Amino acid sequence: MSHESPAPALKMGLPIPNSKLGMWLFLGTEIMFFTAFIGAYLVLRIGSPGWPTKVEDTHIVVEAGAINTFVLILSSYFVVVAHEAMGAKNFQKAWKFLAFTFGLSCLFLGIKSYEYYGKISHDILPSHIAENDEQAINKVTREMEDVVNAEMARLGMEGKALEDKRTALQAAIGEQKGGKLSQLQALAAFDSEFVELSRHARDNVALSIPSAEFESQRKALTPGDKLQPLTLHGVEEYLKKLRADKQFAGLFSEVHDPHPVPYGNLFASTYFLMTGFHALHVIIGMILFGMVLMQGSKLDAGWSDWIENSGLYWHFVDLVWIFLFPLLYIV
Amino acid sequence: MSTINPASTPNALAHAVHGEAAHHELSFVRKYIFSTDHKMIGIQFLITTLLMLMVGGALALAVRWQLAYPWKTMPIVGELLFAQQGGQITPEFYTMLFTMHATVMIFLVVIPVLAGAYGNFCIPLMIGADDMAFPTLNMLSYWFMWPAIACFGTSFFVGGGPASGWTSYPLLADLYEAAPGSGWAQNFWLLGVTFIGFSSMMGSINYLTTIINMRAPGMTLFRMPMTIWGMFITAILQAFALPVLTAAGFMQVGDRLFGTVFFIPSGVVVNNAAPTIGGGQPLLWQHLFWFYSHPAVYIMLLPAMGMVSDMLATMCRKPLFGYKPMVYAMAAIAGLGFIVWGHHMFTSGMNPALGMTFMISTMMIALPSAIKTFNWIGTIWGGNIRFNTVFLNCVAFVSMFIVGGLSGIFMAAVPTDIYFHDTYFIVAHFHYVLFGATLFGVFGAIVYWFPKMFGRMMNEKLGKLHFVLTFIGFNGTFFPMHMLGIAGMPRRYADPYLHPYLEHLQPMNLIMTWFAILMGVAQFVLLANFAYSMFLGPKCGRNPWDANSLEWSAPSPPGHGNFDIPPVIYRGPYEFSSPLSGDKDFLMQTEPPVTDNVNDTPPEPDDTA
Amino acid sequence: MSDEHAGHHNVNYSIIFGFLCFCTLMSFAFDKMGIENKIVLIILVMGVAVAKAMFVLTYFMHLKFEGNWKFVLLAPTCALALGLPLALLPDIGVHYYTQDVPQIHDAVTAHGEEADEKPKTPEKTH
Amino acid sequence: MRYFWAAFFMFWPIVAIVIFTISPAMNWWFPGAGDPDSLTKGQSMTPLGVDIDNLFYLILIITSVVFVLTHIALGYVLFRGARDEGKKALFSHGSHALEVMWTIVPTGILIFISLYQLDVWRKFRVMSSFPEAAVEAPVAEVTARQFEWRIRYPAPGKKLQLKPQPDDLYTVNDLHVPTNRPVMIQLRSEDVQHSFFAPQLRVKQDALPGQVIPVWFEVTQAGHYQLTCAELCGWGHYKMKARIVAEPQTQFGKYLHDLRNEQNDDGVQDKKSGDADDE
Ligand code: HEA
Ligand code: HEA
Ligand code: CUA
Ligand SMILES: [Cu+2]
Repeated sequence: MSHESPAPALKMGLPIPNSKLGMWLFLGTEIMFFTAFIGAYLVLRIGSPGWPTKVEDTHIVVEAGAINTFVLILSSYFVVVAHEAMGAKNFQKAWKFLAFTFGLSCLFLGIKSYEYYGKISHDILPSHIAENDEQAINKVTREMEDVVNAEMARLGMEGKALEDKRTALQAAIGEQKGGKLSQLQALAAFDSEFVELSRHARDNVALSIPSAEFESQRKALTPGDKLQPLTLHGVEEYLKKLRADKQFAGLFSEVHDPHPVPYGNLFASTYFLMTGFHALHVIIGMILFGMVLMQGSKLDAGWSDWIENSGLYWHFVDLVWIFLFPLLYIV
Repeated sequence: MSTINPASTPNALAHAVHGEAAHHELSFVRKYIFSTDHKMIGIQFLITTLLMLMVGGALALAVRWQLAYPWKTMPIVGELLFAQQGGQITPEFYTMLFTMHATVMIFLVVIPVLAGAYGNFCIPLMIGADDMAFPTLNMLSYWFMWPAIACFGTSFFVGGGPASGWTSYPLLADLYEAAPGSGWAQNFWLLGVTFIGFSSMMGSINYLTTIINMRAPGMTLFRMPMTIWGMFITAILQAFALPVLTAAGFMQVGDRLFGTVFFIPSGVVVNNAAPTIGGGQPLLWQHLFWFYSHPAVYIMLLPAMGMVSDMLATMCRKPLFGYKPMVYAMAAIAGLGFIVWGHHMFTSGMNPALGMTFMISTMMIALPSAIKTFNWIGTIWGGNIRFNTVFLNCVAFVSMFIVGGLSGIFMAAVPTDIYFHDTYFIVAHFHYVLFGATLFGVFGAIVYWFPKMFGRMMNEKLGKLHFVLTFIGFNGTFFPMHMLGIAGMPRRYADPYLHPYLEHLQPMNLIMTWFAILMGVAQFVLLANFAYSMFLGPKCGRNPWDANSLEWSAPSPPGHGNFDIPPVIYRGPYEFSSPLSGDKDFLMQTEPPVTDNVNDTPPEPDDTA
Repeated sequence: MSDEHAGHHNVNYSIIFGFLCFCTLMSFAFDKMGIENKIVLIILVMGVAVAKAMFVLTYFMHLKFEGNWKFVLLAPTCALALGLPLALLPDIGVHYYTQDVPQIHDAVTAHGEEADEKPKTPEKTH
Repeated sequence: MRYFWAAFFMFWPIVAIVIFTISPAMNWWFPGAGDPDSLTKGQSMTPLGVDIDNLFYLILIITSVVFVLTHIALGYVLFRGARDEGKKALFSHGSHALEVMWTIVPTGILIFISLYQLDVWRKFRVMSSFPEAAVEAPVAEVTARQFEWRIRYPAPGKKLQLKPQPDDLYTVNDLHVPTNRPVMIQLRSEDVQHSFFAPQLRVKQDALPGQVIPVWFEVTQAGHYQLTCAELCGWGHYKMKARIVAEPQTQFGKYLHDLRNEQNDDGVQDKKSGDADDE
């Protein structure tokens, strides 16, 4: 690509190619882009007393983050080596190193998805997280309801409303449907546990007024009712008890432990925002390198600038991660 | 896939001559639609933005209609558009009107007309390059405007239109329940802003690279015309400020679509919906938004300042007064522009100490503006003025900018801003700077560079008519807004007269509306002049204005590759009426130091190059 | 011309790489050491991160070998990148006015304080 | 024609100044208390508002002078340019002395304005300089919501609490405050952002969801004042109309008392027993 032309004596501007200058300017804009995210994260975090940091709240895996840092650094290293090889006109070597880089970025995304999977399976998603006891209890009942609903639909109970399905469930148990019977009975038992819990949760005002007052009020309202004030701890115990019950095995996989995390949603929002946009940049980098790799043996000196500039970009992606790692995983 | 070899680029001749020879006639599509030629892209931007000006103006007139005749059937369009409401503007519709008016005017008119149209057209021509550094990126930057237009267009029709003003403050903009009906419209609006952001981003990186690296031999930084300086500094502003808006936009999209809670505090009950779970803070958006949008107001001004400086010097036949101070002033405006954004938030519940800091920096930004203003007046002083359309528009620019800038001082002072914030005083201020300054500058630029764009002159009579009508209409519409503001009329009110203390202002609003209609009519003169002159205007030579800068040494319109002789620059752009220039009163930047009897026609292209 | 300048500077990239890995290990170790004092931890890990960043910038991104334009480009960027969070801090990070959000109520109740705290009065903030 | 254009640019600033001068007389000016024809027309009814007005007039004078001078200068250069038709233009690249002068003079002016106003801002917003009397006993909590103002007073003799109390008193779009003493309200928003704007009192403060923002003012004249919303809050933004009633302390006390009676009146018992049950 670089056809020779006599360098004019009066060449104005910087002694670097346009493409490189453009790339650096672009990186400048990228810095501002991530500044907005990271800056917002920092100030939001400082402004939120009790930001979740414990592993049981955030399910952050430091090891995964550290390994990923290593993976990115290694891939960055391969990029510089590849660029060096290009300079030495050793194109096959360069190709090979870039292939390593590509592989490593796949690995990075793999580890990232593993982490995401962990988050998702614990339901650490924006607006999914209960931030106080009440929301946690509500979430449990909501999830139990979903389980009941889905199970009933799966077992062939027709009808839209839960009530209809319940009637169908009772009928099915009455019909004694062979092998399904135990399943049906388990479901029915589960359902009645859910009904009790949800009624309990609905009538439960213990969380919003001082308990002494609640007691007196409740006595006045429903004398003789067996409902006791519901606490998060109570619900946890209750779930533990149910989970131990062989009968319900399997039904509980959908229900998460009630676990309020103040500012959990904001945490999840910032976490996914930053890592998500970082991952997007990784993917773009992979496309840039993929285009080089597609040249196969046709790779030649003409790609040198391309590799240098995508390399710059890649190091920037690495840089962002270098900051994200301590900020998200450690501090 | 390497890049343009930098070594070859300044050598425009090699390119131009070889290029022209080996050049095939481009197909219509490649030449006029998917063109990578910066001049064509510039013209595309210009025509698109002029059309958008009509759209934005029509929306403004609808706003004005409601303010003059609240709840009266809109003439003509009323029955067409919303017959079911008896042709009335509903409050929701009114909100959408001013939101889209501002969106169209800012994102689809002023920013693209300055950076997109004139940035593209002028930069390579004025620094002596054959094209932009990245022509394909340049083409993309134009074509990314269309998805944005499509998105903004769509947001008119899905739901009730975006309903939170161009500032899009959460939670009104963040929660579906807060503005029922605006639902997807707001999402499309955000998408549109993102697209226009990409477009500007590509443009600014391109401009920066081009200006830094592709100047012709001899074109040192301090020989660049002010237009280039304006574009350069604007591009810097854009490159650093815009990503923040894009980021904030993504955060708002996240809040709206993916359940994130950046701007949503907990426990907020909107429109009887369940309390939000939240955890975020609404003020964060305001900070991030204004971090971009304050620099953006200078993005909407600096290129016009640059162009006006050039035009004034040319029409006064006089060197620009204080070239270097002008450059430094621009840089200072840009630098300070980054640290004043908080002045939009004085009453928002921000930390008062922060408010003080922002107040002081805002006050300071008037300084470089002062330098600019006085230098313009200094430029006119003692000039041999050509009172043509270009000059008149430029003087209007200066005069209107003073008014707009001075009203800014009232708002920069926090205590008075407590009263003026979100009243029509603000509306008066920014129309004076945005329309009064920037658009008058653009009207001047249209006439000034028209010969270079199309090889024909625009009609002077029509041009002056347009100018006078617009000037009168403009002041008639917007000057009284200061009074409305002092009288305490809040902005974004569909029906201010509901409030007894504003009732008596209706006649005034009525007069303003008629002035606005006059101004609208005036724009047809511009359109007519533009269309007529494009095909029928008198042909002109290379340098119809006897100007100095490089673009006037190229043919009108310049061919592919711009220059038929490789420009070499020997002096600054403002050597008008120099004692060295002999009989003429100008010395082009390309003229070699010895200046005996050199005339305007350039030497024949040298084939040996 | 791109060909020649690529090989110019003889950096031993492996050493840089080794150093970067070492830094990563350090951050990891700091985390595992269970440092009680948050501030110390932050200073340590951010210090390591900055060091890593400098290495990537100077060597991998060749900034060591670039002309002075790097300062012109990067200095304003860094100033803005640091300035933005700093400017956000007084408003978002610190609350001048009383925050009235459930998370804070919960925290207050959890610490056994009176649930009906008074509105933050001017004296208190000062 | 050349002179015409020079005159054209001088004509409009004259019109502008004329409009500004007649504005107060035409009632295109600050809203004041009471009916528009009264003597207090256009005058703020709070000490802080008077400060703001004074600052406004100060800036108005400064900017007017700048406006007039710049336009005289502009007119002068235009007329000279029109007269010197065909003369070769002055060849000058600028003047350092002038440049320095017109940098320093505005700097001085701007620094003066900046410092001069700080005090008003401090009084209005910095909580530690709020008047003691206002802070001691906030009058009410004002909660903005789409599209009304909800007002919560503490029961007579009690202090306003952050959380609603069972004996609090409520009204909508009708805020009563005592005159001639600094009063403070706690401003909050239930949904989106709003802005508490009392034009005659020159008070404006956004209501932020999730935050409680104290606002203080002191009304010196009894009467009815406007309360509007100045931050776009949805389609009904324009109709968040409410009033502030300023009345002497005794009357204000009576108002609260009546309000309580009204609120506790279940329609069955007679008025007197309403008073009895707060023992
Ligand atoms: C091109 C666009 C543009 C420009 C150039 C400016 C320029 C300025 N603006 Fe403006 N502004 C806007 C566009 C612009 N603005 C917009 C769109 C909004 C509203 C956004 C929205 O809410 O929707 C806004 C809002 C806005 C606000 C917020 C008001 C509010 O909402 O409460 C403030 C407050 O400080 C402000 C101040 C200023 C100042 C101090 C300048 C200064 O740069 C002006 C400097 C110029 C001069 C001062 C004149 C020339 C100088 C002299 C003649 C020298 C002598 C002068 C003195 C000694 C005083 N502007
Ligand atoms: C560059 C920016 C720009 C420009 C040029 C204009 C131009 C105009 N604006 Fe602008 N305006 C804004 C930017 C701009 N505005 C912004 C940012 C806001 C704030 C929005 C918000 O609050 O969120 C605003 C708000 C705003 C309001 C306040 C609304 C409110 O708060 O309630 C008003 C009211 O009068 C108004 C009027 C006008 C008028 C009459 C024009 C005129 O100058 C327009 C003149 C042009 C024409 C009239 C076009 C001529 C063409 C035709 C007439 C053709 C008709 C075509 C067809 C029918 C197909 N604008
Ligand atoms: Cu409430 Cu506007
Ligand atoms: Cu601003």
